[in-house]
Amino acid sequence: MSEPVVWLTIFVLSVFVGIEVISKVSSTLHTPLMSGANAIHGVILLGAILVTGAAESTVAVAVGVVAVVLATVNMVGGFVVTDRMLQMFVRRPPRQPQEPRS
Amino acid sequence: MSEPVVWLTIFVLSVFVGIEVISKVSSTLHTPLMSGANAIHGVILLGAILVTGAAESTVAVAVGVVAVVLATVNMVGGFVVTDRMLQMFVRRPPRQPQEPRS
Amino acid sequence: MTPTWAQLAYLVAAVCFILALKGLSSPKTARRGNLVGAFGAVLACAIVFFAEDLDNLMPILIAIVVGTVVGVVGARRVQMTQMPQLVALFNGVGGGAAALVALLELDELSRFAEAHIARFDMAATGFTILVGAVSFSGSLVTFAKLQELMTTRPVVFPGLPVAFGAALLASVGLSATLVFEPNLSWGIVLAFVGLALGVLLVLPVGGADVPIVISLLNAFTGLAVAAGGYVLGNAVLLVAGTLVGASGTLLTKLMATAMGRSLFNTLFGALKGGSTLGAGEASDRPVRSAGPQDIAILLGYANRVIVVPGYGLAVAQAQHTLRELVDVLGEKGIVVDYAIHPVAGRMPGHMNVLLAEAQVPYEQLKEMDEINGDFKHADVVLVVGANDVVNPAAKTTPGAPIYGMPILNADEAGQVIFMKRSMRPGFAGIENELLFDPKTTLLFGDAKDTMSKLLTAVKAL
Amino acid sequence: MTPTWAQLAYLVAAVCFILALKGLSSPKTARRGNLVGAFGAVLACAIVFFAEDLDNLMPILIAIVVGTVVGVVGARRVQMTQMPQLVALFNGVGGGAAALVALLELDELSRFAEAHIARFDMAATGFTILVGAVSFSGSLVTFAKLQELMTTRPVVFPGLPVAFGAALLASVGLSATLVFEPNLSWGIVLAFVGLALGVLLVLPVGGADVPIVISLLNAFTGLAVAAGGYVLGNAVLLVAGTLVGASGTLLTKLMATAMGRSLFNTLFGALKGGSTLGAGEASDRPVRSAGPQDIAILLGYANRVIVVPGYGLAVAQAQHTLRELVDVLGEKGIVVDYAIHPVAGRMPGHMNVLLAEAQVPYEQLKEMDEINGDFKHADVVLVVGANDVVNPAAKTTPGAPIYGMPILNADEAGQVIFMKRSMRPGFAGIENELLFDPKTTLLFGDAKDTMSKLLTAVKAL
Ligand SMILES: NC(=O)c1ccc[n+]([C@@H]2O[C@H](COP(=O)([O-])OP(=O)(O)OC[C@H]3O[C@@H](n4cnc5c(N)ncnc54)[C@H](OP(=O)(O)O)[C@@H]3O)[C@@H](O)[C@H]2O)c1
Ligand SMILES: NC(=O)c1ccc[n+]([C@@H]2O[C@H](COP(=O)([O-])OP(=O)(O)OC[C@H]3O[C@@H](n4cnc5c(N)ncnc54)[C@H](OP(=O)(O)O)[C@@H]3O)[C@@H](O)[C@H]2O)c1
Repeated sequence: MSEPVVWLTIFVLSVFVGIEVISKVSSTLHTPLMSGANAIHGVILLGAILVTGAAESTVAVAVGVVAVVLATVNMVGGFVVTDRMLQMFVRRPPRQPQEPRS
Repeated sequence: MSEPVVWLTIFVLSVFVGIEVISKVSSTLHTPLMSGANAIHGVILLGAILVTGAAESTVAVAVGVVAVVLATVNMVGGFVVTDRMLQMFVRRPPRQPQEPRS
Repeated sequence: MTPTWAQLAYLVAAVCFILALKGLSSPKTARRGNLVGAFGAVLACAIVFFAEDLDNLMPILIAIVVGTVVGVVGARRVQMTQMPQLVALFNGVGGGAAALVALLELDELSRFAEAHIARFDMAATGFTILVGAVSFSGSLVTFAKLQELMTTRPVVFPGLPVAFGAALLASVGLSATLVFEPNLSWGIVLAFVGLALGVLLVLPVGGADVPIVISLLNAFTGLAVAAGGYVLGNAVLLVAGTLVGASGTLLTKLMATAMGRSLFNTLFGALKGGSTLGAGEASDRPVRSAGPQDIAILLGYANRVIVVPGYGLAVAQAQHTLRELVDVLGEKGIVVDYAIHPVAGRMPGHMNVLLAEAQVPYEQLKEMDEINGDFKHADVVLVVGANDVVNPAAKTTPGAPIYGMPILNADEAGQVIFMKRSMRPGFAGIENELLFDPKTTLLFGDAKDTMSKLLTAVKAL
Repeated sequence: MTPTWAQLAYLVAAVCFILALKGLSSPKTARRGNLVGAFGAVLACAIVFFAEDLDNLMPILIAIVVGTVVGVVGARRVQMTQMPQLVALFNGVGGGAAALVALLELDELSRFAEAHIARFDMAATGFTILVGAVSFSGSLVTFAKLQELMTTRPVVFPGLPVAFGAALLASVGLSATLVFEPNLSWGIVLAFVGLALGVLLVLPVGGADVPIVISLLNAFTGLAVAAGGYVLGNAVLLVAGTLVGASGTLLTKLMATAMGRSLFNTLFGALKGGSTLGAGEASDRPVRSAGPQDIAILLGYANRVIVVPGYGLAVAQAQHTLRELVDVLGEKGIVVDYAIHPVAGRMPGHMNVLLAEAQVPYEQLKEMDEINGDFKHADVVLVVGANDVVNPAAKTTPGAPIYGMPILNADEAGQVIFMKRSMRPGFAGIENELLFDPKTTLLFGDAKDTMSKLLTAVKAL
C-alpha cells in the first residue's frame, strides 16, 4: 500500500474505534471522559519533542520549548485532574455523622 | 513506518473494531450475525482470484479454480442465506387466521 | 503495485464490512447491514479485475459463475431448520479456499523468490494453510453431525487426546520447518495435518454444542483470511479477516455464555468424561400424563394460552402443525402467544426464524422479557419440545449447570403441559422439577405426531 | 527512520489509549483506564528520547519539568467547582502546542525540501495550525467565561456573523495558498486567523452551554494532533489524535442530547436571536414562600427527606453547608438522600464530584433511576438551586425545550421546598409549574446564605 493510503486506513479504523469504544458511556462519566480524552491528546508532547530536537535556529528552539511546556501541561495536568475527579466517584466507606450519640 | 508494523497496526485496530462493534448484540441476532460474518470472510475470493490470475502451471490454475469456486460459494451463499434469515425477523403485517368467521 | 484508486476502493470495501457488522448487531439495521456487507464484497472483487493484471480470466470467471449458482441455489433451497449446517458448510468452503490460496502462494514464493522470502511471510502462509484446513475439515464434521450423517453424540475414543496432541505438535513443527525451508511439499503435509486436527477437534463435541463450534471455526476462517491478506499484501483481506476473527471470537464467547456453557467445556468436556450434557437418564418419579383428548379440553376452555417452543419442536419439525393449532385456538377466541427464549432451538435466535418461516404472525412472537410478566395470568402454558428454558432450577438451585440463566416463568401459570417423548432431561442434562409439579400434565410422543393428534382433537371440540 | 522496536512500542502506547477510553466509559474501570492512558503517554514520550536523534536535550528536559510542575500544581490546587475551566485550559494549551509544532514543521519543510513536499502534507500542516489555533483561543475564551473574567451571557455584536464568515473564508484561502506555496509567513497568518476564528466561535455561546463547547474544542484538538501525527509521520499521534477527535465528537453529541440541546443551537442559537436559553423572565403569579424557621420545622419533623442539588448549589458553593445540614438531620433520625440528576450542575456528572468533595457519603448519593421510585414516599423534597431537573414540563408539555428529558419525580413528594434567589427560570428558560404547586414552599435567597440560616434554625429546633 502506498504511504498516504496506509495513514488513511489507520485513520479510518481509529475513527471507528474511537466512536465504538465510548458509545455506551453513562452521562455521569461525561466529564471525566472528556477530561481523560483531553489528557490523551497531550501526547502531542511527543511531536513537540521531535520538532524541538530537530530545531536549529534559536527562535525555533524557543518556540519548541514553549510547545513542550504547553503540551506537558496538557498531558500531565490532564491525567492528574482526571484522576482527582475519578477518586471522587470511588465508593468509600460511609462517613460517620459527627458524634451521633452526643 | 516499516511494512510489518503497518500491517500489525491495522490488524490491532481491526481487532478493536471487530470486538467493539458487536459487543452490544442481542442473543436473538447471534445466528444471523455469525452467518453474516461468515459471508464477509468469503472475500478470500479476492485472494483466490489474485493467485489464480498469477498461476502458470495447469495444476496451479486448476487448484486456483477450485479455490475460486469455494470462495464464491462462501461469499454469495453466505450473504443470500443471511438475507433470507433476516427477512424472517422483519415485522410483517399480521396474518389473518383462515376465515375467522366460519 | 496496486494503483492508488484501487487501494482507496479496497478501503471503502473494508469500511463496508465494518458497517455490515455494526448493522447486523441491531435488529432494525440487520438486513441493511448484510446488504452493505454484500456490496463491499462485490466491490472488492470487482476492483481486482480492473486493478491487477490477471491471466486465466476465463477459468476464473467460469468458476465464479459456478460458485454463484451453487451458493444461491444452496442458500435459497435450504430449509430453515437446516440453516445451521448450511452456515457450517459455507464456513468450511471459505476455510478451504483460504488454505488453497495460501498453498498456491507458497508455491509461487518458494519457486521464484527463495532468497527474499521474509520469515514472517512464511509464518503467515503456514498459519493460513493450517487454520484454513482446520476450519474446512472441522466444519465438514459439524455439517455431518447436524445433518445427522453421523451420530450427534460426542465421539470419543481412547487414543483421541493423544492423537490430538500429536497433530498439534506436528502442525507446530511443520510450521516452523516451513519458515526456514519454504517448500510446497511441507505445505501440503501441513494442510493434511490441519485436516486431521479439525476432525479431531470437532468429534468430541455434542450435537447441541455444535453452534458454538461453528462460530469458533468461523472466527478461525476469519483469522486465516487475515493472514492470507498479509501474505498477499492486500489490506481488505487483512481487515475483513481480522474483523471476522475478532468479532467471531467474542461472538463465540457470548453464545456460550447465553447457553450457560464455557467454551473450554464445550470443546473438551467430553474428553474429561464426566458431564456429557444431554446424557442424563430418565427419572422414574411419578408424573401425570394424559392423552391428546384431555389436553385438547384443557386448551379449548382456556382464555389465555402461552406456547413455549424449544429444541424438540425444531427437531420434530412440528412448527407448521403448531401454527395451525394456534390459529384454531385463536378462532375460538383464545388469546395465544409464543414465548421465545433467546437460546431456544438449535442456534441462538433460531426459534424466531423457524416460527417466522411457518408464517407465525410477528405479533404473536414475544421476547422473554416482554412476556415473562404474563405467565401468571395464563391459564395454560404449552411447552413443546422445550425443557431447560423453563426449568426453575435456573433460579432455585445454585450449582445447577443452568443456574443463573434467565428462564421463562412457565411455573407461574395455572396449568403446564409438556409435549416430549420421554422423561429424559434436556440439553443441560438435569432434571426439571416442573415436570413433577402437580399442575403439570405430560403429553408423551414425538412432537410432530402428538401435535397433529392434538390439532385433530381441538378441532373436534 | 524510527527503529522497529520503537514503532512497536508506539503501537503499544496507542493500544493503551484505546484501553484508556474504553476504561473511562464505565464507572468501575474509569480510574484504571485513566492510569493506563497515562502509562501510554509516558511510554510514548520516553521512547522518543531513545529512538530518535535529538538536539537541544537540555531545553527540552527543562521544559518538560516546568510543564509537569505547572500541570500537577494546577490539577491538584484547583477546586472541584473550577474543574470545567481547568479542563478547558488544559485543552487550549494542547491545541496551542499542536499549532506550534505544525508551524515549526512548516518552517523545516519549507526551508529544506521545497521541491519534495507533498501537497497532502502541506494540507495537513495547515489543518493542524488552523485547528490548533482555534482550539487554543476558543478554550481561553471558555476559560474566561467560566472563571467569570468576562460575562457568561452570550456575546453577540452586529458584525459578528460577517466577521466569522470572513475569518472562515480567509482560513480556507490561506490553507489553499499554503498547499501550493509552503511558506512560514502564510502559516503564521493562518495561525492568527485561527485565533480570531476561535474567539468568534465561542463568544456567542452562553455560560451553561460552555461544557458542550469545551468538549467540541477537545475533539478539535484531537484532530489537530492527528493531522500533526501525519505530518511528522508518527503513528501514535495519528491514532491518539483520531481517537480523541472521533470519541470527542460523539461525546459532544451525547452531552448535548443529555442536556436536551442540539449542537447547532448551542453554537449559533444566540446569533439567530430568539431562544437564548436562561434569559427567561420572572413570572409574577402568586407563590408560597417562607423563612428559614418555617422550613426548618418542615424538615425537622419529616421522616424521609430527599435533597435535589442543582446548578445553583454549585454556583453558590453551598455544598459544604448542605452536607452539614444533612448530617444534622441524620442525627435526628431522619433518612436523607441526595437525588443526583445526570446533568445537574455545570457539567455532566459534576454534581457527583461536587458532593463527593464535600465529603458526602457515597451511600447517600442516589442516581436518578435508583431514587425516582422513592419520591412518593418522601415527606419533604429539598430542591437546592435546581429547577429544570425537577420540571414536570419534561413529561407533560410536548414542545417544551426539555420535553422528553428524564427528570427527578420531585412532584410526587408530600412537600417540596425550593431554595433559589428569585422566580427566574433555569437554564432551559421555561417556567416550572412545580413552583406554583400548592404543596411547594419557596425559600428565597442565595443558596449559601439561606442554607446556613436554615442550618442554624434546624440546629436550634
Ligand atoms: N439455541 C441455541 O443457540 C442453543 C444451542 C446449543 C445449546 N442450547 C441449549 O439448549 C437448551 C435449549 O433449551 P430448550 O428448552 O429449547 O431445549 P432442551 O432443554 O434441550 O429440551 C428439549 C426437549 O425437547 C424434547 N424433544 C426432543 N426431540 C423431540 C421430539 N422429536 N418431539 C418432542 N420432544 C422432543 C426433549 O425431551 P425428550 O427427549 O423426552 O423428547 C427435550 O426435553 C438450553 O439449555 C440451551 O442453553 C441452545
Ligand atoms: N450538568 C450539565 O452538564 C449541564 C451543562 C449545561 C447545561 N445544563 C442544563 O442545565 C440544567 C441543569 O438543571 P438544574 O436543575 O441543575 O439547573 P437549572 O434548571 O439551570 O436551575 C438552576 C437554578 O438555580 C438557581 N440559582 C442560581 N444561582 C443560585 C444561587 N446562587 N443560589 C440559589 N439558587 C441559585 C436559579 O434560580 P434563581 O436564578 O432564581 O436563583 C435556577 O432556577 C438542565 O437544563 C441542563 O440541561 C447542564
